[in-house]
Amino acid sequence: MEAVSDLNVAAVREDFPILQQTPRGVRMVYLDSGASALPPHGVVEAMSTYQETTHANVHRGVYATAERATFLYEKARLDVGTFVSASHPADEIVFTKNCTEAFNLLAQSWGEANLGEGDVVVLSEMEHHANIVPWQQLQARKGFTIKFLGITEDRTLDLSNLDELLDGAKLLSITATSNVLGTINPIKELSARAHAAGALIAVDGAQAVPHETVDVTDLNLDFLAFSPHKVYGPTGIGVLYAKREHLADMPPFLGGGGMIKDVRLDGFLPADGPQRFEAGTPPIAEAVGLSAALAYVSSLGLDAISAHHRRLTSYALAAIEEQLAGKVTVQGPVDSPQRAGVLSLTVDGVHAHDIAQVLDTYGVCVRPGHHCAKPLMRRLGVNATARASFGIYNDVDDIDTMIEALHATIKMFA
Amino acid sequence: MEAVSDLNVAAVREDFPILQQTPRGVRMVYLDSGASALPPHGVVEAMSTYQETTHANVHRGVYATAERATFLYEKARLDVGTFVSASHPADEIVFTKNCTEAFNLLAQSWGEANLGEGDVVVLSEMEHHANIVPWQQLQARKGFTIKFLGITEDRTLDLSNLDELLDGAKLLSITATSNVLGTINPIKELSARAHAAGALIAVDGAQAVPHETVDVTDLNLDFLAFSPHKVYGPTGIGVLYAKREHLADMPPFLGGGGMIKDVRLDGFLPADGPQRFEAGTPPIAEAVGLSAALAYVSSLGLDAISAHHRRLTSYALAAIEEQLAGKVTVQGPVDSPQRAGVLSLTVDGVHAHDIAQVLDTYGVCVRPGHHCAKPLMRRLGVNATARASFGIYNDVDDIDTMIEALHATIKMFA
Amino acid sequence: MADLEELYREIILDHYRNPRNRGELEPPATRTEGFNPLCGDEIVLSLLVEADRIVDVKIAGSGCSISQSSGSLMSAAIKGKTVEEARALIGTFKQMLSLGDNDEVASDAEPAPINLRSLGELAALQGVAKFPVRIKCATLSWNTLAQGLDESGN
Amino acid sequence: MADLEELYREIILDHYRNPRNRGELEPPATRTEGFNPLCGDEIVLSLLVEADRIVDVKIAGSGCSISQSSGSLMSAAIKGKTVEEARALIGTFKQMLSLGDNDEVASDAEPAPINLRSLGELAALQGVAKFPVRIKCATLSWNTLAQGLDESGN
Ligand SMILES: Cc1ncc(COP(=O)(O)O)c(C=O)c1O
Ligand SMILES: Cc1ncc(COP(=O)(O)O)c(C=O)c1O
Repeated sequence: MEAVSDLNVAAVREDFPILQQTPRGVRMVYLDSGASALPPHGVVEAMSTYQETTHANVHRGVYATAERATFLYEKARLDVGTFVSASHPADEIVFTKNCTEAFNLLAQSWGEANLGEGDVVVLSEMEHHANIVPWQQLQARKGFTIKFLGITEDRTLDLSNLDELLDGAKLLSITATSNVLGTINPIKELSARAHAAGALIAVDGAQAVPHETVDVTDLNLDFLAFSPHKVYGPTGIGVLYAKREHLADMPPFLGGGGMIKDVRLDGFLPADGPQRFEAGTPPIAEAVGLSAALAYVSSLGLDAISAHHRRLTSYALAAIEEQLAGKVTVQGPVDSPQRAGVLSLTVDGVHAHDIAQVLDTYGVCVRPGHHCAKPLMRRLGVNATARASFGIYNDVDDIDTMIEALHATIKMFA
Repeated sequence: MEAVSDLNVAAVREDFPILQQTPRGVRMVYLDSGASALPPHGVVEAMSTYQETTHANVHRGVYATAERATFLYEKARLDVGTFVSASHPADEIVFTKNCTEAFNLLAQSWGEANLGEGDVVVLSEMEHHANIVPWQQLQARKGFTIKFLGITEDRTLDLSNLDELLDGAKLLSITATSNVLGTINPIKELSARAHAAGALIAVDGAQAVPHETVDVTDLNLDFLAFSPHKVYGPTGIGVLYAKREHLADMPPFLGGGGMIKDVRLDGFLPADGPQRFEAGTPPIAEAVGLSAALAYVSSLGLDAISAHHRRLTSYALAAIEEQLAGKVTVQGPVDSPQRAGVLSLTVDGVHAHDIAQVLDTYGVCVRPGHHCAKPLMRRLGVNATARASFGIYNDVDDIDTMIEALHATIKMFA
Repeated sequence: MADLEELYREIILDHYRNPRNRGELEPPATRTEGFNPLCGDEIVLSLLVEADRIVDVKIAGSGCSISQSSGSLMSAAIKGKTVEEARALIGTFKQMLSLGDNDEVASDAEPAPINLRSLGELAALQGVAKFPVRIKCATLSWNTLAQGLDESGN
Repeated sequence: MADLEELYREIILDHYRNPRNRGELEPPATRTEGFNPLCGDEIVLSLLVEADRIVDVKIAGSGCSISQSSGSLMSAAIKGKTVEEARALIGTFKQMLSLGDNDEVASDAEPAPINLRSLGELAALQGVAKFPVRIKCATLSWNTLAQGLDESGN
């Protein structure tokens, strides 16, 4: 096991009043950060302070609070751009409503303009529905081909036919980290190989951004999507990073106020830059909360966070191996350092839903289901898994409780 | 003037800590509720309490907080449905990111399925861009015809050729209240006439819902869109009401998790009901805030709110007529009871931007610009207006201050 | 934990471990698929209706103990029943879970007294009512049944 | 109110009330439109460039005192200047408003000293820097100029 991580979990837990809740009469063990992370007090406070001192609509007012709201909203854009190391942070970040909308924007704008009969988009079998369905919807209209990178027996990406799949492809759109398997994909290599083949690369950073440094410049990404609510930020906002040169060429997505230069009865002229893709009143308080969340995560340090998640993951994998071998299966790489803090568990003869139900009585919050990755579930030959995913507030006690509850589950259904 | 309204404005103001702010060193006179209303403390608190005690992703967890978050999210749907008197409140409300997205959903889903070459959609010249651009975007792909109801010299809807325009139309999509003119359109009559002509009716309720009772059943509306942040609720969420029978036939809009029944590598099967249109993690904290906002508005009573707005509007119109006649023009009906608390002002020789700038130094927050209604601005022959719009926290002092500041503006630029 | 034992009654675990009427029927039996999109549970219901009577029924699919035992219990309960009786049973079952016909949570109005005896073993699923998230698991097979009866023109 | 008087200097109000070089030029002059989508301000800039020199310029459009006076002041400043001089002026003007070339707010680094004298009457617009929302009004005509010079191949 590694040395004690830099993260002072006891201190971190103080920032999360919600962890003091005991809805089941016992300590709450929140192992569902992969679905949505809890927001720290600082994020909640930033939003409520904004709402109680500053709120105004952005971009169109000259009065003091409107000016300040606009400043905070645009500052959030800069903060996000800086967080992912965009070269032009003010010009390359579009705010959407969630990570899913970011993929829809990508498909319906970039895809609409660039994909047609004979074109190829490469996805992988471990994608979240957010990075599958929008392409299938567009495909129905434009008739390009979608190809899927497979996965190997050890639950990593099967790269053996990558070059073949990329041959003639226009886009590789792929997750950095599987939300089911915890597999961390070699994005830098994939980016280089996609570009070498003449394709662009879009990355689903929903699970990666909360866990490790994602540097779009170093990785040379064309697009990156992620979800603030998984990075200890609020719901109601999502992020699409797109290289400035791509954004400049992309046609509008949703239409309405704020995304236009001019509207006449017979047509409209779209605005430039990220604005073109932000129709209507944007998520202003949410952008303020996102700024606070990224500042919080940066203050803890992503390296310390990664190390902490790795430590928890190793501890959990070892405990399962020691105490539950043959009974509990971990669906994902079990002895790879390239592994995020996501553990999908299955128990022979016990459905994930039932596992989660029993765990709940121990205060353990895990998520049962297909995790919006039905193609992957079919590939794994399972109907559902019970997924534990770690956050900065988890410690080994949490894992011990989960293991205890798994024992009880097995006993009950044996 | 009418009798003192039922609204105890002094008490209401206590609920809005933001009104205690003095960014310009003077009392803040917030006259921009038409752009975004201020959120009362109760809304801010409902959201922060949710975030600090309950937050979890919805629909997929069995543990206590996930169950509670799901309950609160679905309760918000019911609350909204009940607020607009939907017949099937649980099945007819879709949460979007703002009012604008609601229109995009309508165009890209209902419109995609129902409009083609030879079809007609009727809008009006007083529409917000949110109810113009999405139709123009779809038109570019599907080639139907968009026709516009005009406006009369007294700034109401020109109904003289309504039947002609509706002849053969599939949809009348129209605002209940103009966000520039304050004109209240005769929606019940329009609904009846649209249906008589075999068309459906979609209503932009962004400005109406905060001001008066909108009863979709009584009005027999097929679709209604509005913006929670204009009803004293949060940003990051919007509402589309659609009759259940229409929703059932509408194809999906955005694709991703949560909106599917099944996904395979070669296609997907969409979910039923409102879920079909809610891809990805929804605005959960925002839905909680919206519930609180609607409860707050209901507790004050929409009749009292309407009466209050009418009183303020009459007072302001009278003051302008008395003190500023010939200098300040009100762009909108000036002596109609069918008039909402929205006053678009122009001053000869002084641009709206400059009016707003001077007013700001008096603490008066009004919005200069085209208000996302460029076609209407062209029709009015103005480039921009300075718009004052009233909310529940405004009183006659606010209007007196605005009048004083208008005098100063004229003096400065005379 | 008391609630948990109410949820996972012995009868339920038994039907989960040893599902009755497992499998599919050949045509002319009708085949109806039901999904619970949230948790991925699937039910495939084969119904053979002759002269307004369910003469045979089989259930396939996969899912949690609640959805699978509910399907198994249902299959045992409806086999041999008339279509009308089966439809009535759907109503009674949902009433037991405090649901209206469209699965909306029934109003606060005093619930109509239901004859638990008429439900037989199905009454074992009553504990599910305390677990709102699991109600959809319990009703999956019943909604599939209603759909199957509709589709087969019954 | 002190700030307000700095914003609305007498020169600005004068150019707003009596705009110089108002109107449009016929071809071969180039015509470039600029919008400020947020407030609806519009600028139509006509440029007649001969032998790398702006021999004539006219400005039409409508907007606030800042955007219109900025356009008027600009037209007076660039008329007769070489294209290169005009481009340099765009940079200096933006520098005065603490903007970089792409209108991003300039970094915290010590701003390069600018020669306000070289700006002449344009220096009257310096007060705008204190009103972030109005900066776009002041730069509209200048961005349109940059675009016009680009489009006319200069
Ligand atoms: C009449 C009208 N429709 C639509 C909208 C758009 O609302 P939102 O910006 O919340 O999408 C507005 C508000 O700007 C409006 O006033
Ligand atoms: C890998 C991955 N991609 C996309 C998403 C979608 O994110 P959201 O629901 O915020 O749109 C998720 C989260 O569910 C995810 O884990």
